[in-house]
Amino acid sequence: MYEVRIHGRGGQGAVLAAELLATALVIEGKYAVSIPSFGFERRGAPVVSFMRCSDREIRQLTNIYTPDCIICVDPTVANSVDIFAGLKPGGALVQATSRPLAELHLPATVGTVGLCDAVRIANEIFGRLITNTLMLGAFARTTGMVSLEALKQVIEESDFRDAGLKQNLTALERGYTETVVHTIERRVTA
Amino acid sequence: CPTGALRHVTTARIYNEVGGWEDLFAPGLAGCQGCNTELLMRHTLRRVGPDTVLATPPGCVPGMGSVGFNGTTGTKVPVFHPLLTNTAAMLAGVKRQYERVGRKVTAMAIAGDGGASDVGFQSLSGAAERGERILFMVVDNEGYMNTGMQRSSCTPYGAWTSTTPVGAHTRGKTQDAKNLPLIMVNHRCAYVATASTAYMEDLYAKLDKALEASEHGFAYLHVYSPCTTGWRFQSAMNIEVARKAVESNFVTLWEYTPETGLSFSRPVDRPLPVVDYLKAMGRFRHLSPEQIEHIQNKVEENLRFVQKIAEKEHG
Amino acid sequence: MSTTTIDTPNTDAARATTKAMLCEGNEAAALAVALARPDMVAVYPITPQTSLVEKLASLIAEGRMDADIVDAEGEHSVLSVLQGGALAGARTYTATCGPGLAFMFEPYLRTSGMRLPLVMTIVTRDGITPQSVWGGHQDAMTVRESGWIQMYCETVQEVLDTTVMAFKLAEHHDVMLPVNVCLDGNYLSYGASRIELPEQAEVDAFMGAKDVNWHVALDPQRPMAVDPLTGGSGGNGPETFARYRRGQCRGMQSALRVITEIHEEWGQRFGHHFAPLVEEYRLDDAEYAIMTLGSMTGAAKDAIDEARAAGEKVGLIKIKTFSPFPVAALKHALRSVRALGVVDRSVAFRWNCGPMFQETLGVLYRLGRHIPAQSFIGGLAGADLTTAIFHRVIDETRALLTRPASDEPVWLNAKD
Amino acid sequence: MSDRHHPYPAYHLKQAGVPDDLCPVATELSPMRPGDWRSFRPIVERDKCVKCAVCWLYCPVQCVEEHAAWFDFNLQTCKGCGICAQECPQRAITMIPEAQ
Repeated sequence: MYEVRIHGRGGQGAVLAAELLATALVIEGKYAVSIPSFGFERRGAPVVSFMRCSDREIRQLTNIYTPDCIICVDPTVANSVDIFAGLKPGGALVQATSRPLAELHLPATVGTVGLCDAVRIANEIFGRLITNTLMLGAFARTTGMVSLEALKQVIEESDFRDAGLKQNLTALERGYTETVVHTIERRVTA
Repeated sequence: CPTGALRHVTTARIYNEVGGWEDLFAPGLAGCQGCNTELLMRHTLRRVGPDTVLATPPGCVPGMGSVGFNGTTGTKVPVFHPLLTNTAAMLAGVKRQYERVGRKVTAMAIAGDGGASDVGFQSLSGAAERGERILFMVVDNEGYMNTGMQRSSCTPYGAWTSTTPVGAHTRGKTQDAKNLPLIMVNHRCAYVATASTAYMEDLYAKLDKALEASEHGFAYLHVYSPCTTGWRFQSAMNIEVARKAVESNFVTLWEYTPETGLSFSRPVDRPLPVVDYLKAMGRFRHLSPEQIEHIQNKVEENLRFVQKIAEKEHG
Repeated sequence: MSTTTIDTPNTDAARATTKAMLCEGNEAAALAVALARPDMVAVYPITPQTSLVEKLASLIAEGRMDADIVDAEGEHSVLSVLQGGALAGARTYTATCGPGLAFMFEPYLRTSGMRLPLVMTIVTRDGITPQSVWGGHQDAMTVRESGWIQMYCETVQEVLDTTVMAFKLAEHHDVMLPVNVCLDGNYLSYGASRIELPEQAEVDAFMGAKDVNWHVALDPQRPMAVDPLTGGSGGNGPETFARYRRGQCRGMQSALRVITEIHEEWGQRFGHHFAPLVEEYRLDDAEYAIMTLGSMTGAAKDAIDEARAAGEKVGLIKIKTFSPFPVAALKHALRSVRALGVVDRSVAFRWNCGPMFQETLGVLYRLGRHIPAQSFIGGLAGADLTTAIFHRVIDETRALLTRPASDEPVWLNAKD
Repeated sequence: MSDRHHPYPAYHLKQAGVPDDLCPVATELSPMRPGDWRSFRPIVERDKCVKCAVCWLYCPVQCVEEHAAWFDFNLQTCKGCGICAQECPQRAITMIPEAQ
């Protein structure tokens, strides 16, 4: 079982990202479940969604409290939400940010970090702050849990149309190629 | 009497045309002696014919046995009790399915004013807004007469009912009646008309138009139907009471289509004072001169209101 | 959502072909409805059902489903339109929840009495007050004495398969009753899982001929009075009324057999096997058991597996069919357990416990077994019933092997 | 519109095999005859009747029967309301006490 929690803000597509990711994993022959959080997802308000995958059937239809990976599609939502809550030791963070690793305050549980300047790229591609498909590319690059090809297939076969489809494919690709992955040496406990 | 002679010719013509068609209700229905609603039902269904599904929501219409009791029926066409609240919706479902399979069936309601203007109003309004192809007839006896004369929103100002009694503090209903047919005009139904059993040739003409309109949109007929039991008058006087209502403009007869607008079908040149109508029944016996004046004013206000719509449509 | 499909290898030659896809519970219900080919659907949107009826509307708009869709002005009319449609021969469907279900209660009561084979999804929702738009079984439980069949689903796949089966069940001549497929608001309605979608032609073969209004019709070619007044204080009225009521009860009891037959046929055709009435999970040598309903069951099964791995002799009983209550199947499941914990996602106000717990007490009496049983109430208003919570349920149920149960329910998501 | 007026088809539930414990339905017409409700009954003066059909038009139970030269009433169903007598333009109908 591999569990992912996605943080973002209403309007950035965090819930859709969980479904797209789950679909890509189903294409790859895995079992996958995505669960949105059930609040009032107003534009700009913090939003969370969940995705778990496995090689065998998944029975739990619950939220995720101890994720293996956190995808944060917004650079500032961490100011108001504890995005690291319950992260498994050695877990991964895939973060939309323009800042270098050294400027981030990361808890000891984080083992791998993928950083992607998603806001800047999204502005270049969409002219708007749509970071979800970008960050799926970043997730694929950081964790290797899903192939870029499967994600592409999902986007091609989903409801995106024409220009939107092309933009999202570009976003996925650039998210993948423009993400910088760091491995953090596990701090030795005394 | 010239008007009387004219009427004989008209009634004989109606009789010659439709008298041979079958009365589609059972010979015995348990309507009160002299029940205007029973009269209306029998004429109406005979006109509309056997390719009809009839809905009769709770009230006098099924109360007199049109849907039957304990394993017998009172009607020769398919008939059912909808809920008081859902007549128009249920009929819409019937009609839509027959349209889907390409069968021409008339979906018709004969509903009381309470079930249409009060608790059934939402489904009526919804079906009219959606343009469901049904023929919806409201029998307006101005209250819940089947259950013992309680007030409805169609009960007129001043009327005694069992829930608007006459006592030291109140003297009958303290609000004016809701004008349901005008509300239906504002739904821009395919056809809306008011009618009275005292003017049967007018009613028959409107039934024909409503029937035709119900094939392409929502058709609404509002028929004033005096209640001998609840309004407190001798059963023999029923048609006379209905006639006086029209002659005093207490009830106005008109029809509306979106294409032709609203027009009066039986304008009254020299209306009787409304008190002549009020005196014909016991439910208004207690009225004070002020209350009678209120009703007279309301009659004139209602008339002006409808006249303005009619003038606008034709102006 | 994406409708990506992948052909899955057909492992069983006799089994129908299916396509795998990721699908939300609401979407699965809509796809199932399309497979069942209703003539008429009537809709009014309400959280958390809305995405279901939106999906239906889009399937019809895209020409992928041939049905008349009625956008009624409220749930009361939704069900009323469908009653009219059914009386004219239409196969009909709708979905609602919570306040919508409350609003349609009047025609809801009537649907079962007229023996109209409607299918309606309840995307369960808690509330109405405290005001809530989140999941919980209180709405469906509140109407459990209304003569409808109610089946609760555990997974998205079960939502899809049960929804198709519900149409065949409702129209079975021995049943002729409306069916609620209950699907948990939030976790199941919006949760997306991998499912396998059956082929239309093979669903058509399963469904057979449509037969909706053979017993009651509003049809000028078969004129009859529908639902004349029945009863009174004398004559044949009261006994006539009692005959119809008894007929309704017999239809409910027949449903237990028919539900089982239909689930078996479905399993043979499509390879998806679901317990039709009561699922017994790892019960064989269980000393004690927990009972679940709906989407909470997955997490509970994981907890049972972990407890088993730790040496605990614990099993799980899942109720699928809640109405009619599967007394015989539950008697079988309870035959040897010595302590029981029942987890409800709603309350039975009068008994200060969960409704499923209350019903189960009656079964234990019929079984002649007086074992300690504890009511647990959790998952209200969207609260998450996690594996960790089920470990608590397992622990507290095990404790009943050595001490009596409390008359008070255990509130799982509440702070004391 | 007269094409609407064909005989309605008879339908028998038992012959159709509809069980009598499903939905309450009925095809047998109510045998009720409210003629015994009357306190007064209408008497037609045949030579006054001009067959104008006003009595038929306004009779709530539609119990008016046409004869060669006059209209009369089916007393099995006439409830004795007196509308016919009140409305008859020829004053050809009189209500007399049922006891007579």
